[in-house]
Amino acid sequence: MVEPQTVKNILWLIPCLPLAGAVINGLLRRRLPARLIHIVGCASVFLAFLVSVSGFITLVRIEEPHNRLLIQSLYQWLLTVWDQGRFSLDVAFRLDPLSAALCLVVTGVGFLIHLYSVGYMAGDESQGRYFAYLNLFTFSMLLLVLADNLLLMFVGWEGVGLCSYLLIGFWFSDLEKAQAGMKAFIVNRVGDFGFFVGLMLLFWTLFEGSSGGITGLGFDQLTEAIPLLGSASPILGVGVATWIALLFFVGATGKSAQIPLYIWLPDAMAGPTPVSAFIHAATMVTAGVYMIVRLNFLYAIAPVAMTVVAVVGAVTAFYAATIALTQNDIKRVLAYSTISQLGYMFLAVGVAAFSTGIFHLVTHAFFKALLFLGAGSVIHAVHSNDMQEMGGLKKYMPYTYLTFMTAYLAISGIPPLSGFMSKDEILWATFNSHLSIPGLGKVLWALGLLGAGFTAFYMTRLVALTFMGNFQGGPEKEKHLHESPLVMTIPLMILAVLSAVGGAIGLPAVTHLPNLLHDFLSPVIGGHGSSGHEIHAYGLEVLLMVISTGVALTGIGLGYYFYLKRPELPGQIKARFAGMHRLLFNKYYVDEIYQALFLRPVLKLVSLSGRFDLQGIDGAVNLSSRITAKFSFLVGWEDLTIVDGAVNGLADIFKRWGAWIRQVQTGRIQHYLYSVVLGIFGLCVFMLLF
Amino acid sequence: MKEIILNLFILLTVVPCLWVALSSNIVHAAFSLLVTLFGVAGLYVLLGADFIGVVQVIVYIGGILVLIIFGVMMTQRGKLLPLSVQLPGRFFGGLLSSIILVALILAARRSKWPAAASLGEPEPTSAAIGDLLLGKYLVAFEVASVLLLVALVGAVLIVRRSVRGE
Amino acid sequence: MVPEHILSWMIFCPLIGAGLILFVPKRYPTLMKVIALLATVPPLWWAANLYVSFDRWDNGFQYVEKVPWIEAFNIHYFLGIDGISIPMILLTALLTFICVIASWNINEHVRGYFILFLLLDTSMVGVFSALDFFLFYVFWELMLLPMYFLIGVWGGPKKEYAAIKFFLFTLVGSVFMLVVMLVFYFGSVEPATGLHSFDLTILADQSVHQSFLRNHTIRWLCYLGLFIGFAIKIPLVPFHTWLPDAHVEAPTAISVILAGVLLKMGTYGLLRISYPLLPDMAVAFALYAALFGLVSIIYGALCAMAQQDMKKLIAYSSISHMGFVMLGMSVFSNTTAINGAVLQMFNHGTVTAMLFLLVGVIYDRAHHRDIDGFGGLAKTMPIYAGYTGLAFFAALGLPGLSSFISEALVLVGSFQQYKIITITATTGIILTAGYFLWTMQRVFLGPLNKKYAELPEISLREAFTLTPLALIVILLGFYPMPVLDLIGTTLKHTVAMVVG
Amino acid sequence: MSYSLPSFLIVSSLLFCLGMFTVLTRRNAIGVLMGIELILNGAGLNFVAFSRFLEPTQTANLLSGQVFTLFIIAIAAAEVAVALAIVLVLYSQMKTIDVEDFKDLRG
Repeated sequence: MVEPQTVKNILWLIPCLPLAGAVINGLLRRRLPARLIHIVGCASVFLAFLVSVSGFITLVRIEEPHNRLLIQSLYQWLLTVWDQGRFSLDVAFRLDPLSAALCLVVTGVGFLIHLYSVGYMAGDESQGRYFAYLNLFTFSMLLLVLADNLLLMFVGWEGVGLCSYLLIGFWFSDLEKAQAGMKAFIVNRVGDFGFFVGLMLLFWTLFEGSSGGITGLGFDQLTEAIPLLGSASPILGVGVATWIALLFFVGATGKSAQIPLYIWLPDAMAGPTPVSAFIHAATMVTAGVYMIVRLNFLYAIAPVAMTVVAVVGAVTAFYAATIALTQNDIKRVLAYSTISQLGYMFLAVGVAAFSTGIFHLVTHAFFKALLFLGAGSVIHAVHSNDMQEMGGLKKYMPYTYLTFMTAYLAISGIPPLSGFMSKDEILWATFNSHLSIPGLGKVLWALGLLGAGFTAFYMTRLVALTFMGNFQGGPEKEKHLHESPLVMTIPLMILAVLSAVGGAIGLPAVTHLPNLLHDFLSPVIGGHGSSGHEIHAYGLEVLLMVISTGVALTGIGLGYYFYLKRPELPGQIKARFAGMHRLLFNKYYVDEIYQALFLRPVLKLVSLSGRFDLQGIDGAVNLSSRITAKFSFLVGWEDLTIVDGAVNGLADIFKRWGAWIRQVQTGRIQHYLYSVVLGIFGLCVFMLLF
Repeated sequence: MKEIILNLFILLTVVPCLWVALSSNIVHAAFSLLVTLFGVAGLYVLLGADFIGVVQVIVYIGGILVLIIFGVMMTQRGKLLPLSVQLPGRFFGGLLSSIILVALILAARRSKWPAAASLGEPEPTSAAIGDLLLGKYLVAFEVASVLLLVALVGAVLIVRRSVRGE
Repeated sequence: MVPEHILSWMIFCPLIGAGLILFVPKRYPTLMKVIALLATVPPLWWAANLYVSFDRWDNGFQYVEKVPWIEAFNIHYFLGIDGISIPMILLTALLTFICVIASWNINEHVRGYFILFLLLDTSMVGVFSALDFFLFYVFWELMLLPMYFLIGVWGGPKKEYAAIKFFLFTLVGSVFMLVVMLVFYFGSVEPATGLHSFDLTILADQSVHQSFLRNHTIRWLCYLGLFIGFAIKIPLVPFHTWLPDAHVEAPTAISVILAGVLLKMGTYGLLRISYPLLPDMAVAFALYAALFGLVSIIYGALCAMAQQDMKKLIAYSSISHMGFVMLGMSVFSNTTAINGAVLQMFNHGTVTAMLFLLVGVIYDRAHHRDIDGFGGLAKTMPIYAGYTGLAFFAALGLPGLSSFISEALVLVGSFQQYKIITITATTGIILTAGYFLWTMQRVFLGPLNKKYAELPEISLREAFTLTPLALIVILLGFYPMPVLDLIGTTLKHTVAMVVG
Repeated sequence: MSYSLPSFLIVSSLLFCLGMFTVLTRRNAIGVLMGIELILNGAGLNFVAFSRFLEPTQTANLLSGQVFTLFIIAIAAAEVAVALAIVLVLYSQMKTIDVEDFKDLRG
């Protein structure tokens, strides 16, 4: 409906509309009525969604997959020129299938969450600030996704970090919420450190390799110049490409909360629930996955890095799932589940199933957002996060219950829902993958399967504790339990539909239906990504499907049995495996370990340098000043006693002589005459004699 | 005969002069000064300076001496001041002046004055002095007159302020 | 529309203002302030003209004024600006204008304050446009005196100590500079006239240097002398202890000028004197300079985290930021780093000026700057919290704001030559984020400290001083070309000259 | 004594010394004045003696000695007038003219 040229010109609208919304809400938040704030907030994201959709459609209508690419370069951003070459970057937006998909997710889910927030934040007095931050976040995320070069992506990358800091610490008057925000930002910053160093290493290696050929960090330039990495000399025995890939992966772990930099996500639940849904489930955390898929050409030539990514992904998936088992705070459970699902995405990307990774990203965005929003409306009603104070909400909140159930089934991996499609695809790709260590694929597959089982179990636990049974939170609370307003439940329903149907876009090979997403992303991923379609062992694939569904069902069954049939059973197990339970409950004491390992030494170093600066250098300076002061005092004393003494002595002598001579002046005239005569007489005698 | 008159006048000046110096009564001293001045006037006439002798008598004796005597009379309180002063005393004063006297006399007698050629008869000098005063010494004459005026005004001024007791 | 002798006008216009203030009777302090303000407006207008009419492609000196001053020693009143000095002059013109407004509530010895202030302004613009080593030194010393009194008289409790420390530190530095100046004077013979010369452009071409100036050790000592002289001013770590004291004790407007402009004189001096005059030494000394820079970055950040007084924290953060400049300036294999360094000089000027103005605002209200003394101010002073938030995030180098661009350029540029130094320096951005956010949290977030429940919001005057700086910080974050293209050509020429 | 220059010189020096003696030893202010008068006369006599006995050729300048004496007399008159005025003022304030009491201007 819209030809490519006009779309290319309005590409910049996608990020700038939410920016405009943020600026308007931000500056005028005092004067605008709440309604207007909501309209500005939601409209800007919706318009961006429309532009993204038109972009998506334009891309799809371009037949030849390889030129499904719209690049709009706004202006020259950085330019430094020297004899051997130049470093120049433009502010440019790139819409290709990958970024189009991401844009749709961000703006689509974003709009729903904005709508939901209107209801959720109804009572809050600083809504203007909330919507401004949310719009600012959308802008940064879109900037990240649409950026055409790594440095601009880095701007979006840290922009999202900033907004997550602002939004987590939204209710800043509560201290540990503010601390959670700070923790998130600093951990992200550690990740960004890795990203930035990787970026620098990449640029200069290519610069030397191409002897000035490459001038900036644009993706097109990078794709062409990447083969040069192979020829670059390895550093410390490890290939440069692997170093760069690993450094970028450090950045990804920071942003997408993988081991070891995941500690900030559970605390990030301190922010309002829509924020958790939007940022810490659907969009920001997926930035790491997007980045790796965007740099797939780099990872393709760094198999070792790929293996590391896959292993970290699988381990995180399993590890986070175990912690989620024992958490009582509904949002923390979902947070750990997000970490584990992200683990799956990284596993997929690690085994070069890029399109599957994105597929899981998209489906996860739908059902995880739904889970969070459902949890939000539960919290909205019960006014507490602790699942032990909930129960039996089925009766009071039917819509929330129904939508929550669809998401619950999706995430547990029950066919034909989207969760099953994407997760099973990942497990299938892992099973067939041949990583640098033979047989590792099978081990990771097993780990993933186990994780899936745990996911099903803790989700059932969550649903049982919240919706089933009877209300634990005391009678007076029970009285005014109510279903959330329409403005909150409508997004839930839409998301429920998406979670259910979402699987359609990436059907497994066995169904002989086209894998829409994979075909759509192929130009970006190029030949690198294997999606398991080539292997036509349908039998094996069906078998694995059956196994994973079986595991999911056992998980649900166990959960049902533990928490509904015999509610006292968990108590006994907890007692018998007390040690184990406490370990899990306290998140393996990871926070405390980090505290001891990193924070305390830095603080000690800080106070040391502070004191050193005060006593050390300042001490030296003050010491030298004291010495000079002493020396000058000495000089002063010497000057005072000796020189002054002499001067005063002299003055004394003259004084005495003066006094003696004074007596001559008797005041009697005759004396004067007398001395006159004497004088004359003396003169005469003198004249006569000589 | 000339010699006798000369010696007479010399005695006439020297003896009262001694009296002026030594007498304990200031009034006697004043009057003995009168006689000395007459002696000096005589000597002037003997030396042929007739105009000066007359001026001496009129101005010096008539004017200055009268003033001095007035001064004496006005400040006389009856009590006679003892002559001796705790200055170095009369002895030192006498000793010093006599030494100077002896020196001067020796100088007067010993030095060879140019031969007094024929001492012609002294003729009247007032016309010549008049010419000199208004000729060669005109400036000195004017200055002298100014001096006298200033002295006059000064004296009057000094006395007037003190008498009115400002 | 650029008047004749614009540089001389810009230097002496404040002086004329100072002269006028002399005649204002004591009873009209506001009239003095108005005159001071009017004295800073024309330079601002001329600076804008300069910016517009500056020829971006000519790497030589523009708006040159050369008049013989002291024939006996062949000293000329020689002014001229190029890519390096024009951003500094723009910064000075802007900051002096803002600082006059910011010092509107100074009310004792108003006359003395503004005359010294305008004198300081004159000397600053003078330093940035002087091309004769002697004239440069004169303006350099001239800047010391008013600064000493401004801190010493209008300062805080320990003002004498701080003023003397500042004065002695810089004086020692300038003594070294004086010695080197004389060495160059006697070691150079001007080809045209056969006389000794102070003229930097002449001294720049190495053929002019005579016998003893070609000897390696003497050149090394000269460079070391200059480096120490300028390092004290930057300040680099071992010589930095005067900065925190000077900042803590100086009144708000003065610490803005001190941090905003005076710190840049050190680095500007290196670029204007050390690099052209002793290029071979600059290259040989580069690694040590980079190490100095790195130590300043890390040490400054660590110390900043340990501070209780907000102004001391910002002072140490300036040391850390200036460390980036030093790192950037010690790279000669590409111009990205040195471009980033000069841009960082400009950005640090605007950002730190904002920071100090903000601390001034809170100090005027609460009369103390102890970070832990506050809490939850965002609730009572949201607009103030907004401005500070922007300033803090600009200072910690958040992308999209100006400091990030310069720090990124410096780091990317220096990575080519010193890999390990740059990686360690990059950890600096984590530390910076740490102490700024920690301060942000202790002052603005968390429960509201009852004592400051009713602090008045930021006044229009204060907002008026902050807004231009905020706009610059944001604009340069998204679109840094206006400054980058100014300095590009000259720095390309400088690096080529030093390496060549 | 003979009518010759030395005899007159002797007389004038006698006058001079006695005058000086009077000035030095008199306790009475006016006594001192008298002493001064004697000294002046001694000097005047000297002038006239010299003008008489030396070089009688050009009478005109010869008389200069006498003119000089004339001036001495004039000055003496002025001097006595002022001196007496001062003495009288002193007398009216201090009720004495004893030279011993006039010593306020001491060192």
